[in-house]
Amino acid sequence: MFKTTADLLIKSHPLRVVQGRFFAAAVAEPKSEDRLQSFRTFEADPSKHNTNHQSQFYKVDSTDKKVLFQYGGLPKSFQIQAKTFNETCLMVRDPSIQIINHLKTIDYTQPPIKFVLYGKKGCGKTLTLAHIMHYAYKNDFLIVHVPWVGNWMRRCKDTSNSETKPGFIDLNIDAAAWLVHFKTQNANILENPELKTTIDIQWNKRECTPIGSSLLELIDQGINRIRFASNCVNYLAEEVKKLSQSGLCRTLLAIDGFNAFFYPNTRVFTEKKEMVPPSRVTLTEGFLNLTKFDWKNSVIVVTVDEIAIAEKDQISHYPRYLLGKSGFEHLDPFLPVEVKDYSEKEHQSIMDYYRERKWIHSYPGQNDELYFLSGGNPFRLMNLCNAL
Amino acid sequence: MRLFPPLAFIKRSRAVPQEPVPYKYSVPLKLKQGVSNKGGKISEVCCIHEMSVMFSCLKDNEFQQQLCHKEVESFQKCYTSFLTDKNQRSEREMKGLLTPGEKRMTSKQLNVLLKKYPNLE
Amino acid sequence: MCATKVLFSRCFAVSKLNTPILSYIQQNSMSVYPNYYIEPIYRKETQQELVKTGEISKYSHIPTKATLNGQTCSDSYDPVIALFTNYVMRQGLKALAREQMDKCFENIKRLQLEKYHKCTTEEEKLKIELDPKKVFHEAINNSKPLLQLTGVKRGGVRYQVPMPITDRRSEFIAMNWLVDAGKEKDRKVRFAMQLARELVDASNNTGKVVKRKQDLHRQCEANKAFAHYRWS
Amino acid sequence: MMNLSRNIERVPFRSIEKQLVASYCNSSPQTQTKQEEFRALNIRNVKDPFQTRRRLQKTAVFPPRADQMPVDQDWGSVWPGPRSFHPATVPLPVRQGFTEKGAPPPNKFNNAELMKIPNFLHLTPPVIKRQCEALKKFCTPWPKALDNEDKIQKNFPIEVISSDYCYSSPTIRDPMARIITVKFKLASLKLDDRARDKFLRLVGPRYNEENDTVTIVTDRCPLKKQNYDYAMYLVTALFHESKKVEPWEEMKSEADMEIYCWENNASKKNIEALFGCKSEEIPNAAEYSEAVSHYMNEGENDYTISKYGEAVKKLLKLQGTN
Repeated sequence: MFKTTADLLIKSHPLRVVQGRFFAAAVAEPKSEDRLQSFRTFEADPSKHNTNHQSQFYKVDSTDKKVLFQYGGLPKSFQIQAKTFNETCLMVRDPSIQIINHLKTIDYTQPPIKFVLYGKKGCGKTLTLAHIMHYAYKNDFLIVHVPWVGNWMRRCKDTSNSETKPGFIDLNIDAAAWLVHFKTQNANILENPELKTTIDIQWNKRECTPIGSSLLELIDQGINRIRFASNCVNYLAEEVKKLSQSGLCRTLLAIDGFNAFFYPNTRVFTEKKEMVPPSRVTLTEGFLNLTKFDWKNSVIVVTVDEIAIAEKDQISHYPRYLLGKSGFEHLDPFLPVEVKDYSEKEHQSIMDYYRERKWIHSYPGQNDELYFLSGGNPFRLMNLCNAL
Repeated sequence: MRLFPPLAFIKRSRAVPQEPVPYKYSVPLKLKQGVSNKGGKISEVCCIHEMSVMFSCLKDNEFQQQLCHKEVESFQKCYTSFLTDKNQRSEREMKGLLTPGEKRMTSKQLNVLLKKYPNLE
Repeated sequence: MCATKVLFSRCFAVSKLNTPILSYIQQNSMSVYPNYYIEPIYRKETQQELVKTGEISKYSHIPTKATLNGQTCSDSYDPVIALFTNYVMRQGLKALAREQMDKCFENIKRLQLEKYHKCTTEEEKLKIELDPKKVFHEAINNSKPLLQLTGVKRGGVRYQVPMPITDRRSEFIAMNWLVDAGKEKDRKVRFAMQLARELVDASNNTGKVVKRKQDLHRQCEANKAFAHYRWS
Repeated sequence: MMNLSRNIERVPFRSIEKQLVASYCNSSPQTQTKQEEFRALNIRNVKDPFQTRRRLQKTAVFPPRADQMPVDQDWGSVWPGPRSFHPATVPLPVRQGFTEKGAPPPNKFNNAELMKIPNFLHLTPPVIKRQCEALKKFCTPWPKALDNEDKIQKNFPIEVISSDYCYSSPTIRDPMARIITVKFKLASLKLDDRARDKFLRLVGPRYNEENDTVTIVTDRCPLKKQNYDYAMYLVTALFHESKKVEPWEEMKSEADMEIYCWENNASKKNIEALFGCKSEEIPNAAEYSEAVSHYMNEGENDYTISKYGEAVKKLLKLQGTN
């Protein structure tokens, strides 16, 4: 269930420590106390982050982390790092500040605005999304978060034929796991008694969720009766839409690896071993429904990622290629936000952070050498620093 | 045979050697001015005393090496000095330099010595 | 007669001219380089030293072998670790060996940092060595044996004779023991992880390898009576 | 016995040899008078070892004709027709051919290089002038109104090119003479976009984009006239066929489009649905449509994508944070 964008990288691109012949200039490094301020910010509330905090680290509260990312949402390698460092710190970077600023200013009575995060492999799209989610959590958004769509389309737990829709495939265990994830993320908001279902849902002859029962009941129904989990997700999506429309809650839809919904090849198979396109997976329907324009009081942030699709097609990291024609038309007009490689300042900052956490031991010219070797790519830098 | 009886006569006369067979020298009958290259090896036994001292210390301390720092060091020092000594000596021997007072000499050294004081012709 | 003399001398002159070409053809058994190529000097310190002493001019026109891709002037380079990587390597898979070593160092750091964060007092924290390279060197140092047992045949009986060994040899044995210890593991545990544990243990003077060293010393002690049976 | 007899025979010969050698040695002071001649040792006693070879009598070669040519001769009658190069006839110091660096090229005599290349020595300016004068009486004057290229282009849009061949051979029909080349500007047909597209698909590679010219070459028929008629037929057929709209042409869907056209794509429908009004009424929609078309047609790169982002920001009235 873990979201593993960056982890998949290890398989797809086995990174080797490139030990080239080059001459690193010795740079006199300032003392760590002077720089402590420059790479760390004590502003733990993401809603107060602005461009002044750029390329600084802030600590995510452990309770927040537990609520938001207990069932996925952070790359596995990042989780390991966080465990080793004994704290979870995120860097305040340009794309997340941009989006958070937009979130502060946009008119929520209008249809939702779609932000698409894109960037090369291992650039930090997922962590940017995590930062935005943290902001949303702090500002009492209802968070509809899919940790990694690739987990459904490329390594689903089980498949079964849908009972309600002929020809469709249910991923019930995955759906139930997602419901649990949704429930933990929004535990506070779901306690609000005003969040009620608007239609009668007849599961089968005996079981039904009557109109006016709370959302929690609907979710619990999905979790307890795993057979209905996929349908439950779709109903939940519809309900969330209606509730936001009526102004009872403000919703952030965050989907990581959104392009997997539009990539024609999946690893979901029917009983006859035929491949199922994503459009025939029940879960797809609910989330594509959520990414339409026909509701309001909400905002949509999705990431498109090369790793969500098969390795042979990982050619470009741009959204039009990854989404395909249908995906692009589904999202259009959206606001593309690029997550770039580290700038020099960000690189300096993360190197200081690593040193402060006693993760690497410095030698003269280390920063320049590593910036050169990693090419500014955060994931590659992390791998390079592992051995130092 | 009938045609040339004189030839048969000649053959018979050749069967008897007329003068004594000359001696063939495989080597000249005098002493060489050198010796052949056969090496006598130097004994490898060394540092027996230091080793036994170290062993007794190690045994006393349950083989905790760091407690017998001094003994270990002296043993290693002995061995390294032995090795350097050996190397130096073999180097001298290879070059054929003579060490005054040395009783065991290599073939090379002996050759040098013999060249200086050759056998009488 | 005179003409032949002239002819000979000419031939000689020609062969004299050809000597560099001939020596180019001479090669070191399997090496791609002719034997007059010298090893590259890739460390900055040595280069600077040569510049200081002025010996650099000597090297300026000598053909030099290309640097291997594992050799770098970066400060992260450590010749002992490079040597150890070569001992870890099997079937020439250098890239794999290097990857394993990198992972091993990562694991050492994680193990040590975990301990570090568990400590409550500053003094305890100071005791923990966080630099994986220092841990590695300490581990090698602690697992170096002092002696070695060699079989010597005397009167038809084979005796195990304790022999003093050189530093290089003892370093080799220590490294080999560490690699062996890394391989001696459960099927599910990765080599890098096991090696990291062994290195940390050895640096604390505990663990399999240090025990193996002590066992060897014990055996040597038991056989010390044969010590004078060496060669000759 | 045999051996013995042979030995006996040999003896007198040996003595003769000895005598010869002796006589040679003794005779040397006598022959001192002929000092220039090199005396060779003649052991076998051959009478005349050195035979002088008889010399070949060379036929006399006349000097080249070019040397005696007067300066004011009529070159046209010396070299009246096409002919390969002849060094004795051409009074020019021409040189041709490759040599090693520094050396001058070989001269005209015995020069195969000069004979290989075609020459135009029969087409000197005075000769051409003379021939033109002779041909003049067969020509009509050029129309005065057609004094520049534009007028020619406008009044005679179709250019027909063919070749006639005239030389002395048993037949006057050269197979190359039947080829007809027709050239015209596509713009002169005044086609609309759809018809132009169809026309281009029909002519295929015969259209040159750079100068907007269609070139049709016909050489199927045996006669020039037939080929000309066929070319004219082709031009007519192409024109009318491209004007015609077939029923299957209406089935052309968006997937068949070569270029992305925002007007008939989902993007337009999307924003119309989003704003609930026609696309013309939405502010900044024009810029947005342009950005989308650019993005789709030029391919994805950092520039087009940022342009698209800017356009979306304006369309959705988002405040720029940068």
